[in-house]
Amino acid sequence: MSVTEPKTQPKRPSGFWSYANPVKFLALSERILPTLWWLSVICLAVGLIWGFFFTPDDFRQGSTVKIIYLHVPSALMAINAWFMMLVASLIWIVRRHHVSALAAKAAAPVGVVMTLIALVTGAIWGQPMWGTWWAWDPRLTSFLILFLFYLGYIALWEAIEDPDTAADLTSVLCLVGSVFAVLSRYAVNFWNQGLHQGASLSLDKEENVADVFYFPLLVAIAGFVLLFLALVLYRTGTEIRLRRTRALLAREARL
Amino acid sequence: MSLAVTDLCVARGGVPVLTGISFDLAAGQVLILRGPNGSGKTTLLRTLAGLQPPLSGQIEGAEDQIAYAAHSDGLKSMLSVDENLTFWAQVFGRKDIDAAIEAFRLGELRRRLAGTLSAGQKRRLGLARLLVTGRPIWMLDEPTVSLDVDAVAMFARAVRAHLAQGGAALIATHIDLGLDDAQVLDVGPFRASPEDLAGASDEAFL
Amino acid sequence: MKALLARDLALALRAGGGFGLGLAFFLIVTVLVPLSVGPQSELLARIAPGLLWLGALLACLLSLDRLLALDWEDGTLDLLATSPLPLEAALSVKALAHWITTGLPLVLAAPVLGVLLNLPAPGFFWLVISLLLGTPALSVIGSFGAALTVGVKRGGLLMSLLVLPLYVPTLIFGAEVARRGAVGMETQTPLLMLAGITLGVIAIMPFASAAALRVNLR
Amino acid sequence: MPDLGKYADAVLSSYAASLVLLSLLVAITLYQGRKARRALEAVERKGNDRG
Repeated sequence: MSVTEPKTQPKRPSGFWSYANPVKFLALSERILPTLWWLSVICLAVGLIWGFFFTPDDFRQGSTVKIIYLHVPSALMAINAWFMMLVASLIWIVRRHHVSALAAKAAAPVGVVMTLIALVTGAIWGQPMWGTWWAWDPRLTSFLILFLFYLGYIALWEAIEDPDTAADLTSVLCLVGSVFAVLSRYAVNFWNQGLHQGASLSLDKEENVADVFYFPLLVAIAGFVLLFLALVLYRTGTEIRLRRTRALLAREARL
Repeated sequence: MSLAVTDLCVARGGVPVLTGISFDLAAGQVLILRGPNGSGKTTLLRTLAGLQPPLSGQIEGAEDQIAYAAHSDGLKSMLSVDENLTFWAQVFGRKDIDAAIEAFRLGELRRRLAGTLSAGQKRRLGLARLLVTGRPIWMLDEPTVSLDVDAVAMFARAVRAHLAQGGAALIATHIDLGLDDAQVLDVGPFRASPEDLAGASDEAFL
Repeated sequence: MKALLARDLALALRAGGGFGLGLAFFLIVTVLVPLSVGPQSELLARIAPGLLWLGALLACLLSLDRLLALDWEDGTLDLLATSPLPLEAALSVKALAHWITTGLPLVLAAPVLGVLLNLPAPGFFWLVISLLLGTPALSVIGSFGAALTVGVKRGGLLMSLLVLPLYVPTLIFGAEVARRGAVGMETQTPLLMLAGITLGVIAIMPFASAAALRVNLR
Repeated sequence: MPDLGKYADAVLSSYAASLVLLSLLVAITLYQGRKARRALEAVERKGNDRG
């Protein structure tokens, strides 16, 4: 009665979704990670060195304009990392691919560091520009709130022992958090208007920066994107290994 | 009213504990679950009650039919016996609690706060809760813990009365309840082998 | 649903139910503020709307861990999940009970505490209105945090970490209404935003909370 | 070294802080990755020895 019938091998998904299999994912990431590391280092080095040494000063902001090569890419990645976590959480909820949930977990600390860099460089830039380390500028405030969201997300992952429960709960939090993060963004915009004028100098000048600043900035952004990808791939691999270790130990305990 | 379970596989913490469980439970029948601690009886009951999804297999006829009673009775110590029972009756869309009070001889305790009851009295109150739900299938996880001999007999009578009215019961217990026509399901042979991980969350990583 | 509401209210009012703790906390915080920032009445009048909002928010937060934890420990949530009452409804009712026992007293106490902080006369009306509109959202968002962390032992601190960022939009618009009202500015826009948030949250949040609770009950 | 003018402190400290944060992240990531790899290998080896 207790004999289980021999199961027919379930059809393996092919194409993109086949990389949702942890083993295949690990093999793939092993193959492309070295290239990715090198590319990101090269792009970062080129972009930052170009920006730091070979671009002129801005006529209003002076040499502080060089900070945009760090600030803009990290701010972009801070938001994109959360967006990537949102997509990964949705994939986990809908298709229940473990790699997806672990990728979201792996991306969170990277997002935190990106947010932190954006905040720190923003504050340092604001010091000479606004005469104060911290102004409750809507953008800076939004990033501070995003930072809090990241902390909560990571804390929830850490607090729950069962990996599937943790993946489910953090996914729900990520979804709800995304809605509230957008709401907060609007709320903060509204809130600061009422108090004082917006900053006379905006930190994000992508739209109207001159080409001299624009091209090294693009290279730096590419570097940050590649570094983010490399870090997330590598960290996802780490999470998969930890999870596999756990599964093996659990099986051993049952034998 | 009947419960049909086909080739059910249940998991605890992402690991299968019982597989290939099949049984039918018709009106008037009682099924006793036996098996050592940790064999998955509680997990099976929780799955049947709809608290957790099965890994595979079908459960038919469980929807809105089950009154579940676990180790903790969901009693509030700052509410009286009456209030506790009335609350659960209302949640299940019913009013009458007298029959339940009667069956578990709680009449003298009606005004007492549940927090002041002894462990056995609390347990009786928890079991009386089953009666007020009006649900046909009782699923009981070790219902006789902290009950004395008299109270166990009281409980057995309540089960028999429930069966006589066309109810059914699924009871995980170690002791003999003295129910004559009880079928027994030993979960031991259904324990999942450590290698069998079909559908478990660990499967993808092994 | 009525039964659950009545039970939660009765439990909150009886001994050990914790009713009034939030209120006491609100009072103490309000008393401590002048002690920490100084007694100048102009300064207090200026910061009073925001402080009262923050105090109410924290008082609300503090009482959240009772929202589900007690029912979790004694198995009530298991039994509720197997009852005909959908978890979404059960959680909405529990949030409502939380609001009646915590939020509503805060709203009623706020004008009294406003006197202590020298709140300008036109501000009282708007303070009460904004709290009346905003505190339900705090309770509902809080029930989501409670549902997420109900399975975590000593999850109170974690819950604060999760819930406080979610409180940001409500706090901003709510305090903005009170602040603008106190200085006689128009309050319509933030008031509408606050009402929108509260309504949206009441409509949608119970589904997220129930999803989280189901995961925890597994 | 370009002339950073009166903002030299701001620019240099931005770069220093960012690079420190990034290298910390990379270092921690690599450390955790190596540790996980070693742990997994140990468990896998044990499993292979037995069967």
